[in-house]
Amino acid sequence: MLALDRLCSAYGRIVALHDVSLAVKTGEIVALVGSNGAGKTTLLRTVSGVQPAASGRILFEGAPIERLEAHVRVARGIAQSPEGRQVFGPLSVADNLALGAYRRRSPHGDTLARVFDLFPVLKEKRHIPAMSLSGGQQQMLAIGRALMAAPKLLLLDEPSLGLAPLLVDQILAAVVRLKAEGMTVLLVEQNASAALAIADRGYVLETGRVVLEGAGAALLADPKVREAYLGL
Amino acid sequence: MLGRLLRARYATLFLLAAIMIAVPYLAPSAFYLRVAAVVWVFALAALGLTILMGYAGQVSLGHAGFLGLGGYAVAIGPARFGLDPVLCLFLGAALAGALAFLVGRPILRLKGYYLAIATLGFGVILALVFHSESDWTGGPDGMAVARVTVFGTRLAGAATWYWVTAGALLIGAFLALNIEASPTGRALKALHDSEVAAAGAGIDVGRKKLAAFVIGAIYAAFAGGLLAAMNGLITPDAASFMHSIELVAMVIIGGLGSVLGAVVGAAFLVVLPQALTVLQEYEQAVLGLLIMVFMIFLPAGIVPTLRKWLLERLS
Amino acid sequence: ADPVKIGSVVSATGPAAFLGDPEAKTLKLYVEELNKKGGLLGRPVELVLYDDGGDANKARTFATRLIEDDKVVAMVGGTTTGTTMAMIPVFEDAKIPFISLAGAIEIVEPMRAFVFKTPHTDKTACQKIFEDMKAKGITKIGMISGTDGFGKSMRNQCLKVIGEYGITVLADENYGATDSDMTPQLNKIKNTAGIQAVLNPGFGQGPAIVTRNYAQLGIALPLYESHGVASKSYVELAGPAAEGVRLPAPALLVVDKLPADDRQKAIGSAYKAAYEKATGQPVSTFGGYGFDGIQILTQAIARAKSTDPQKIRDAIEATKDYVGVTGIYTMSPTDHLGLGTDSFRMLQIKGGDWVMEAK
Amino acid sequence: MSLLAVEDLGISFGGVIAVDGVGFRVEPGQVFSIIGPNGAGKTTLFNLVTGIYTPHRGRVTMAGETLTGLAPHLLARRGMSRTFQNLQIFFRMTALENVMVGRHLSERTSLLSDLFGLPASSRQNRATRDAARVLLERVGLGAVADTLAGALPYGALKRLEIARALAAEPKVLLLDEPAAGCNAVETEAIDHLIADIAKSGVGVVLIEHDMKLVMKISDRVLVLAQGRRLAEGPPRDVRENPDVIAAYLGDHGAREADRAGA
Amino acid sequence: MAEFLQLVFSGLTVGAVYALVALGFTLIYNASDVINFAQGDFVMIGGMGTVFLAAAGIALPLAALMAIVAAVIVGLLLHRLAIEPARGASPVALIMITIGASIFIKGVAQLVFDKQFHSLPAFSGDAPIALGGATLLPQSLWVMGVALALFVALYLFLEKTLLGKALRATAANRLAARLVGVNVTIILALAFGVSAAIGAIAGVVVTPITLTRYDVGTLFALKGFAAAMVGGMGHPLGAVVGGLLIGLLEAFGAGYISSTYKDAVAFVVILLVLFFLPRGLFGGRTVERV
Ligand SMILES: Nc1ncnc2c1ncn2[C@@H]1O[C@H](COP(=O)(O)OP(=O)(O)OP(=O)(O)O)[C@@H](O)[C@H]1O
Ligand SMILES: Nc1ncnc2c1ncn2[C@@H]1O[C@H](COP(=O)(O)OP(=O)(O)OP(=O)(O)O)[C@@H](O)[C@H]1O
Ligand SMILES: [Mg+2]
Ligand SMILES: [Mg+2]
Repeated sequence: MLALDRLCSAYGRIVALHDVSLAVKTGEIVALVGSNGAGKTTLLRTVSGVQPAASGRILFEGAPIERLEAHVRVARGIAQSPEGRQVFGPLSVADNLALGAYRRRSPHGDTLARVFDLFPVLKEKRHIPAMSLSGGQQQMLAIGRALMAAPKLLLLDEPSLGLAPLLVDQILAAVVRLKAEGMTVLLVEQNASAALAIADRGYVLETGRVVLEGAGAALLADPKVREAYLGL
Repeated sequence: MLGRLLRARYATLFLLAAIMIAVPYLAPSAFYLRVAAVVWVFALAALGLTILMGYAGQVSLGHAGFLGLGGYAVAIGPARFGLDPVLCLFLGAALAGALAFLVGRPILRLKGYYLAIATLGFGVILALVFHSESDWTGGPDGMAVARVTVFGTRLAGAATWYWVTAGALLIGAFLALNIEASPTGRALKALHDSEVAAAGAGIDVGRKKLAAFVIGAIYAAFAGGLLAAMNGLITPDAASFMHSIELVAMVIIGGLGSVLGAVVGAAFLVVLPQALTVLQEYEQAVLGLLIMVFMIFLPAGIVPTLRKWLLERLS
Repeated sequence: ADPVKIGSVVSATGPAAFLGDPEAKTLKLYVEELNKKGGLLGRPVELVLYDDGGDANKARTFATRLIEDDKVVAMVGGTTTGTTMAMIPVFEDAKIPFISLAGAIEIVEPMRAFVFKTPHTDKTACQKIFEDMKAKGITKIGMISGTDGFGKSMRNQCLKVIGEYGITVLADENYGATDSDMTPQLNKIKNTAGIQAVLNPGFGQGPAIVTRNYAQLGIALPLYESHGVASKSYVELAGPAAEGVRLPAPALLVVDKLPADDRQKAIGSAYKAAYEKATGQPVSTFGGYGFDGIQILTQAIARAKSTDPQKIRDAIEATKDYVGVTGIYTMSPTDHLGLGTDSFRMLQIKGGDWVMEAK
Repeated sequence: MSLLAVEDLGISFGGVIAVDGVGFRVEPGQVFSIIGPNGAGKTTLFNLVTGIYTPHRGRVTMAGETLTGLAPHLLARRGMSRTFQNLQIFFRMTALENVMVGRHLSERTSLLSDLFGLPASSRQNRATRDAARVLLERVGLGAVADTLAGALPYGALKRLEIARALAAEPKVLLLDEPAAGCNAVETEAIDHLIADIAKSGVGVVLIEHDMKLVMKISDRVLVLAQGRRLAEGPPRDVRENPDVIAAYLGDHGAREADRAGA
Repeated sequence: MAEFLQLVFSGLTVGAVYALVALGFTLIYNASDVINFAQGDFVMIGGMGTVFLAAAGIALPLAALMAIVAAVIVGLLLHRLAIEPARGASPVALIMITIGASIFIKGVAQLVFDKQFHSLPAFSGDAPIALGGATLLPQSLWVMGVALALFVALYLFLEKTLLGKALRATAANRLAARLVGVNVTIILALAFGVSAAIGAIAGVVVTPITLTRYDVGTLFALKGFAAAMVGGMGHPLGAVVGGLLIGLLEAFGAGYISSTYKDAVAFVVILLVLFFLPRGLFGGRTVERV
């Protein structure tokens, strides 16, 4: 479904991604792990098109998309829950969610019901401005907003950040459920053990390069990963 | 070497001084000195805004009001109270500082555009007073300023004023550069980015903003006093809204927060109209166009963009 | 041969543009014409023209430029009193003659050696108006003045001389130069008992709005405007509301209706025709000030047979019985304007056009 | 007399009671953690304690002095520092300068000295810079001292905030989710850092959702839910409290907590 | 009483003019956080364009329509040629660009048109309507009516349509807007186009009252900006209420206090309002979260 081929990306003269190649197959959960500054966020931003690719290709469903504008990629079925939540602060929770479905032509009442199901607190607070939500509630909103697009490929940048343990479990369970329904997920997580546990495959990023890849379980067992990222 | 120079604190000062010394040698006539003197004066006023807007991030659309205040102090003091004009220059600056201190507290609680409109309103009120209190200010056509004498010599002629204004600007730039690199400057820049975090670090945000506002007002009033004395006349439109916008434009075009930027911005908006006179009726359109083009291609302002470009080329 | 350089700084843009614009056009037109006729003293004439946008500081810089850089021998310009006052010291210091096109009396009173002006002073306009009021038996008036330089200066001049005519002001109101509704002020005047007429010193669009609001409020008293509105555009802007308005103005506005033996008829008609042909816009008295300024200057240079500024100055001061479009000028070492009240005609607006009152 | 005593604090926003009569005490050298579901009122409680919101009721005292309603910069002067859940970074400054701002309280120059660039100001600058560098090293950001803060990754910014807060040499340090965005290894470094800070006698108040971290280093834990106290006590008691498990930890969280505490 | 009523009429007339200009600010602000200083110049283009097209012999309604279209084209060009290329620049830089644009438009307008004041005939004649001893021009009703209609339209658009929400989302968080699939370029173009249209419509209806000239935009921008701010930036209701408030203050200031200082009266009240409501009358009172 998604294939990156020697993708490079840079902020001015600082190169954040060096020749990154990876693939996400339809219906897979792929986890991306790496330490602070490894380039995970940059990778997701580049796939979404809010950060230009310096070179390399991004293939989505077989077609190159690296030259497409971000909104076209959303229309093709790529949605992202970004790092730092990035909610529309002055807009109400309901409007934030409605905008998540901005590119959808079809009605999306069901999706909204599912999001409210997953995060009941959002329903309760749907009339208040997003900026007065608590940090974790905003994180739920960011995830919910991405879900509203009913994307083919869902990009999650640290979805568990700031969430209570109980909710982390729920989110990860939800990701598994989405996969079961046919959604493809590229998951960036600091909580590497949890992420790799549900992932079909995983990639390890280090200073902008892929240094390791493999099945989720295999990575979880990899001694290097265990030492560098799981602290075991 | 050049890179070091670009980063050195007083490099701006040396560059400015070099230009100031060079201009009289290159100027074909006294007119060029007059233009340069006007640049120095407006640069001084713009420097005040650099501290307020560039460092502390607080917009003022009423800054010309303080400029006018300084100008009228130099006009009214000698004419109505028989005071020495040079003394009035300082009195005007003190008055502007005091006024800024009084109105600053309530106004500076506002943020962004709300602060802009409040300062704008304040400037409009000041301009209106200069305009309407004819008995004091001579009304809309302005008021003559007594000739200035320092130690028995009369300040007259473009060359004399050139050096007076150049000196004032150098001092102003020196102070602004000092502030920038000092704990106070850091505090101002910090509250620009996050008032909450600045307060959390123990910075008295309200007081620091007020200090920047007062300093900015003093700069503007000083510049206004020099302008009035140099022109021998002050009119209420020196304090007008359009001039406030012009001052802000100087700071932004030159480069927000850059001392050299304020000078370059002032030069841009003072020299350009002189250069564009050959275009006659197209002058206005071309001026507007040039402002747009510069901002589109140098969005961070002339000086910071070029500086960054140079630094990148060097490393 | 070297051209004779004449300088000019006018407010061709900015709030006084509708004064400065016709001035600039007139100056250009007449220098061109002069050159077609062979120039001055056998030399071509070069007009160095700058636009100060109404800004006194800019005007001052341009004045320096004219003297230091362009080295002009004389200057005709200075659209507003404010810009003129800013430039005067430059010309006085350099001893270059300066013929101002601005209204206020302070320009020539106190006298300055090198400064002259062509427009009537506002004081003269006041006198003309009060004469007319007195003749009609009006003794109590209301005043509504613009707060721009023109309106304010004229108001003050009027208040200075009003006593001589036995007229008193019962209501004294103001409006800003850019206001778009003057009904509050006019309403106050309307509600002041005893007022017999209203005087509106002001220029620009303000008087047009005053006139309209005057009609809107149904004030039935005579309305006097100033020479500041003496242009066709005022009649157009005020529309039917202008019917019956009286004002003092130079003969130029009614040049077609002047009797054939009027001395100003020929020159006025010629200027009007030339200006309207060249610009496609109706002639205004403001351009006329520029016309008289450049005429007085070039004639003085011709008489002086020299471009020495001092000699030009002396020749300007010696201008005698010059018949211009604004009036007939006779200058002297004690009078650098040289116009009397008789240069004004009292006009009334009837049927959307100017009508001359019997003299 | 406790270092920090919070009594019966409360505030509501448009009818929603966000914090409802919460109190706690922190002693020097103690790590006091606050946990609870999202929206429980933890950050709001911080905002009340640090003077960003004015409480509708209740009292905050530090070493016996009542501080309720004081402006944030005055609280900072009395030794209270914090980090923010929604990052409050000076993005236009370098990492080093961010920390230098944190040293504001120990800077002793006057406005006039700063204006005229007197030697006192230059000396002060050097002192501040040196102190800031040490702090950056301490949080592991020495290498990026001269990088513009805007260009740093999320995890680094969290540590930058800690360094900045530490720069004020606080008596009480309030940390709002310092480990958010850090992986297990990085969290461990923060864990050591906090322990270290506490050891120097600072009272640390910690909000965190990472149970391993909380259970490992806390002396006491307060659990909030819907603005109210759900439980309070030593980590062991809290993690075994069925209410806490039901409302907050879940099975997985409880397991994590157990593992850390063991 | 009649005097009071007359002042109210005067205030409402002028206030409605300000409100119309203030409404024009709303869209671009909502889409980009930028105050478009060329907004007043759109008003000028509407007025001057109609005057000159009508003078060229085109029927008034058609002339007005053409002038509005011309303003929209100018607005779109401004976006395409000046705002879009500066993508990513700070709001300060963008505001500076609009100031440059304003100077440019004025410079071109004085060449294309002229430097004289012009007027348009009132839509429903000049016969004043007498009411309770005071009088009101029919054109004032037109101005108020158009202000009301534009307010309702704008309010519904911003609050009730997804496109309107996308517009606000763009200003709130441009990155996130792009991530949910909003075509930010189109949104900004839309904002500039529609703002220009609102400005030009305002220009057509207010010109019979205020008169117009190539440089009236500056004053409109100033007063409209004040109106928008005192009402609370970005809120259509705030723009209308702010405009009317300033108009009334000026009228009462001139009528009861001092015609010289009526602008000062208005600004003093604005300062007072902001002192108590730092984000204007309708700017909301939500506490900023950290
Ligand atoms: N706006 C920017 N300008 C310059 N450099 C940047 C910018 N954003 C990120 N970088 C650099 O790019 C690199 C990768 O950053 P990125 O945010 O992708 O890391 P990350 O893996 O997501 O880290 P984290 O786990 O902390 O979120 C880092 O070295 C960072 O400093
Ligand atoms: N300024 C405000 N306006 C309105 N509601 C607010 C405001 N601040 C907080 N709230 C509400 O108060 C509740 C508590 O929020 P708070 O941020 O304190 O939660 P928290 O415990 O820190 O949660 P998290 O773990 O998600 O950060 C939330 O429901 C939030 O919506
Ligand atoms: Mg990241
Ligand atoms: Mg929180």
